[in-house]
Amino acid sequence: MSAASANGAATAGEVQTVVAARRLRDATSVFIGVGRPSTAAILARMVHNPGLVLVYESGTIGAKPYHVPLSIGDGELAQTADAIVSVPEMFNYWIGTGRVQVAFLGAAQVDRHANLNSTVIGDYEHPRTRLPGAGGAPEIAGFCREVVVIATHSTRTFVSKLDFRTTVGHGDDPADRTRLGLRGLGPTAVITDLAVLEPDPDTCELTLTALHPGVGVGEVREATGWDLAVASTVAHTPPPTDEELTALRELLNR
Amino acid sequence: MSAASANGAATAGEVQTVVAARRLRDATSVFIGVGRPSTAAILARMVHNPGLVLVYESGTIGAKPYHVPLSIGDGELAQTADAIVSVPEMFNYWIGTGRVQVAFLGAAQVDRHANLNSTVIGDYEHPRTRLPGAGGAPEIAGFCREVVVIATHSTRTFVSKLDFRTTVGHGDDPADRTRLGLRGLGPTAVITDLAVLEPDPDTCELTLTALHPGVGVGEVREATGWDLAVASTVAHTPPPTDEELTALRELLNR
Amino acid sequence: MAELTSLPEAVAALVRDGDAVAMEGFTHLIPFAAGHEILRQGRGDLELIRMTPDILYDQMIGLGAARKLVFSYGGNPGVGGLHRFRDAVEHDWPRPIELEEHSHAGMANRYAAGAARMPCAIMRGYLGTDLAAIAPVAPMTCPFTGEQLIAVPALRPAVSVVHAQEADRAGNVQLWGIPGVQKEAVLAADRALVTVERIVDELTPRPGGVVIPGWVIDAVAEAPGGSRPSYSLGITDRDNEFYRFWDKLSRDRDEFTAWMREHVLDRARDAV
Amino acid sequence: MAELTSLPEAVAALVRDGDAVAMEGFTHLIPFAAGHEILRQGRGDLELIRMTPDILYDQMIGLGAARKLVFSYGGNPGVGGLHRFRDAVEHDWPRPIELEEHSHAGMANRYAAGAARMPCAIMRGYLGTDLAAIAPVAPMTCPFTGEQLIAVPALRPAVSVVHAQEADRAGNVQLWGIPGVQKEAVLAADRALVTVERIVDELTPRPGGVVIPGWVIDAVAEAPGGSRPSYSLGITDRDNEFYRFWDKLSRDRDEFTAWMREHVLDRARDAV
Repeated sequence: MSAASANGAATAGEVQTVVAARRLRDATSVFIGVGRPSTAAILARMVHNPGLVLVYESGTIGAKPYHVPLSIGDGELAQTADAIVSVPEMFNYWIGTGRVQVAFLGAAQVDRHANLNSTVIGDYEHPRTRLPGAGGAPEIAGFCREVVVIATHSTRTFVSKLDFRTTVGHGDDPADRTRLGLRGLGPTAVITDLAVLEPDPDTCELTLTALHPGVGVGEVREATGWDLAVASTVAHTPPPTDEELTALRELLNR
Repeated sequence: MSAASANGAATAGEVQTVVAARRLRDATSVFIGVGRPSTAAILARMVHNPGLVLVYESGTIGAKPYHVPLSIGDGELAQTADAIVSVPEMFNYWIGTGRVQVAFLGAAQVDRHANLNSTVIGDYEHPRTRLPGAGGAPEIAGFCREVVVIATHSTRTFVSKLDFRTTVGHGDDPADRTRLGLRGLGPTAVITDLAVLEPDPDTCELTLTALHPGVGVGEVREATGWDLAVASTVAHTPPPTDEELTALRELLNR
Repeated sequence: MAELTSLPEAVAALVRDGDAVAMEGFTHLIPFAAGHEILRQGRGDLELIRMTPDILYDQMIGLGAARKLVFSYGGNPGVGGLHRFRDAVEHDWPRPIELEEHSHAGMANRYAAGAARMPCAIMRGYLGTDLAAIAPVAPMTCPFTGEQLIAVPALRPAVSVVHAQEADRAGNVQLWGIPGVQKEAVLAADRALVTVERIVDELTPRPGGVVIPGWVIDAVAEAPGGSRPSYSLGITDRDNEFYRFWDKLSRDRDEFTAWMREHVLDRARDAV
Repeated sequence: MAELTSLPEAVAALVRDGDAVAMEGFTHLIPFAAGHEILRQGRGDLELIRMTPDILYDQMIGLGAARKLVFSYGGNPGVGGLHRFRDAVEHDWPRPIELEEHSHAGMANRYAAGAARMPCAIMRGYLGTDLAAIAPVAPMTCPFTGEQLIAVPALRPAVSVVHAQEADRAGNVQLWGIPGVQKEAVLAADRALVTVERIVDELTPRPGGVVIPGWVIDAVAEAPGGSRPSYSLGITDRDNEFYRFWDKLSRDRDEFTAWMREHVLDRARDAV
């Protein structure tokens, strides 16, 4: 792999998207919302895994969008899907059963056990900022076979304590998911614009395992609202290849 | 109305079918299985109520069969239906909700409170005759707005005690349906080839309320396996009209 | 049997002050024209039910028509937050709003239970989240396996409103594309109003077509373009630019109010 | 991802002695060819699951392939009883058969629970009937209203077999017409086999089409005419005469056995 060059250096956001897309190289199916997760999944279909099945909570299974959709219900998703199902069927027969292998989720706050908040900043009754709310996240994170969290790295997002726990990642300890009846593996990675964090196999605490090009350990720890653990060996994310970056930019320009 | 003549006198079975069809004159929707109930409902659409919605448990809503179907899943039902739904949807969204106004049901045994047996004759573990079983009957009788039972009048069918209670009609007393959470009115009539029986408003015990042409009270009581109550005034079923009988015979010859 | 009528007549007949109103359409087929007619007729004190409030409920909340919101995702899909919804929750403007919030799976199961006239549905979820403390859910144990499950109460709107591509003259409705929870919303409600792009002599069965028989609908009203800026697959396109425009416009109370007056309230009906 | 293979190979790979096997198709699309192949391969001791056993299970029971039957209506639709089923229950011929019987609503909800990987479903029903005493159901109380409901355990077949009109080369399946519980049966099972009338290059979406993605199916096998004497809407017609013929033939054990030998067991595959 040669680093991208033709179209200028990759931005941090581009690196994040490219890293997320690589995660889908061997996946059979991925559940995605809109924004960067959707971009990454479409990119994965373009460069790594043309057979990847995209599942959106609007009910489209096997959508093959040419454009990055603005909403999860854009017409192109319906028109290119292998099957379209109702929302009750989507959650009961598809999400809740673990049929979908990887789910990409975003959040406004992420804690050290990869639990997520997308409900409020501040007190629930009198919030400083009212966020959109749960959507499909709790059951997606509970039951898809594994979850990859996509978030922008800052102390605003990576907090020591969530203002509201919308979605269980690994709960309070490694036994929590089993105790709560959650069936998937839970979050296996958090991909940010700076780095990759993965849960420690024993404690499920998020640990820095890979740095994106040009990023140092100190920068990541400073952007994290708790004392971030660092793996004994920290990998270096291979920079986006020409092919990846060209495809990504082409996709976003469509 | 003039009595039928052109094609010969009506048989007892024809009278039964015609009487059942009349019962649907003002109905908006009817749930039917195959056999005489289906014939009666199609006849009702031909002569009384062209807008009548036929619902079959196979999932066809608003079927408009030209022929009497042999099975509830015949292709003609699917091809002429307004909507086709899955079996879970049929029972959960349509039958269980009381959306269907009248249900026609048959049975191998009927007791004095219009409870039905379609499971076994004899002991359940070692039956003399194994019958097909419940099918949709228990929930159809429980939740359609009213039930009309269609059965051949004999002491084999009209028994003082069911060998197996497959389907609750009025249970053991008038409070039973409410106690069991059943929401429709339950059986409002039993139409036989001899007569019409209706539940007494106070006791829910089936009572002879109408005699078909040429049938006497004694004949009906003899064909009933318990001491059948007789209404203070017993009506006389108006004989099939030319129109009814001609339409019925045409339908069966298609 | 569904009555074919005008949208103003249908709203006047079916939607009352204080009603629990569900207006569904999952990104696709959102019944904007009907919502705007409800606003024009001055209906208020509503309990608004919708999985994804979207711009339509942002508009209704911003004009003070809602006393309560039952929902699972209050964002502007792909764009950001809903500023009128936020302003109501954060600053009680133009009036305080009560929230009842769930996950999508919870809402979907609640509608399905309502469509089945069951009192509740069972599912897995909520456990371990703070949603479990604020949403009206209850634990339930599987009698066969002992597994702890969650029960969610059925949704039974007084009136549900959905938009579809077409209806025939008997009021049978067909929609296609993303079906969302529209059938469930119609079947869960006491009264149902469907707006359609067009009335046709006969429905032609379509791939992906969901048919709702006219005899479970109270009124069908023609409203061409009635889902804009959402869309009706095959007939209109989603106006993604409007969703972005709304993010800017709706930040300001006065600009919002002026826009709603000019484009919704002071018109006899929605411009198409 | 579904493998496209021959029916004998698919049955050999997916159906094992002793399995709980669901072969669904509600009057329409009954997978006769697959059932016959299971008989030809001598699979036995099966727990056969099907809402309406129909002639197919009458044949399998009559040849002694089933140790247990899970069902809700064991009749020959529109004709009468199933004589091999009756003979097994009434006279233990050719072997005793264990019964687990439900109502249609119960079976449908059990499949839906299985498709959702829930341990049970809740419904209204069974109360007041003798079914409640013989079927594995349990009372459940709604935590919101106090209403007494019934829980039915999920159905989780080891293998489900259904027939459909067509599949593409990736194993995506499309069926249309009466959909029954086939999608639920496939999604509830550990392994799934679908036979189809034809393999096509690309599925063309159809009115009423139900698509089951290939990635939840294990094997797809071409079996033209594979639902006869049931039917595949638009391709074959229901052979009502055969259903009437079966009523006569199947009354006699020897005639039944001879017929099965000649028309099923001694053939390499079903005649079409």
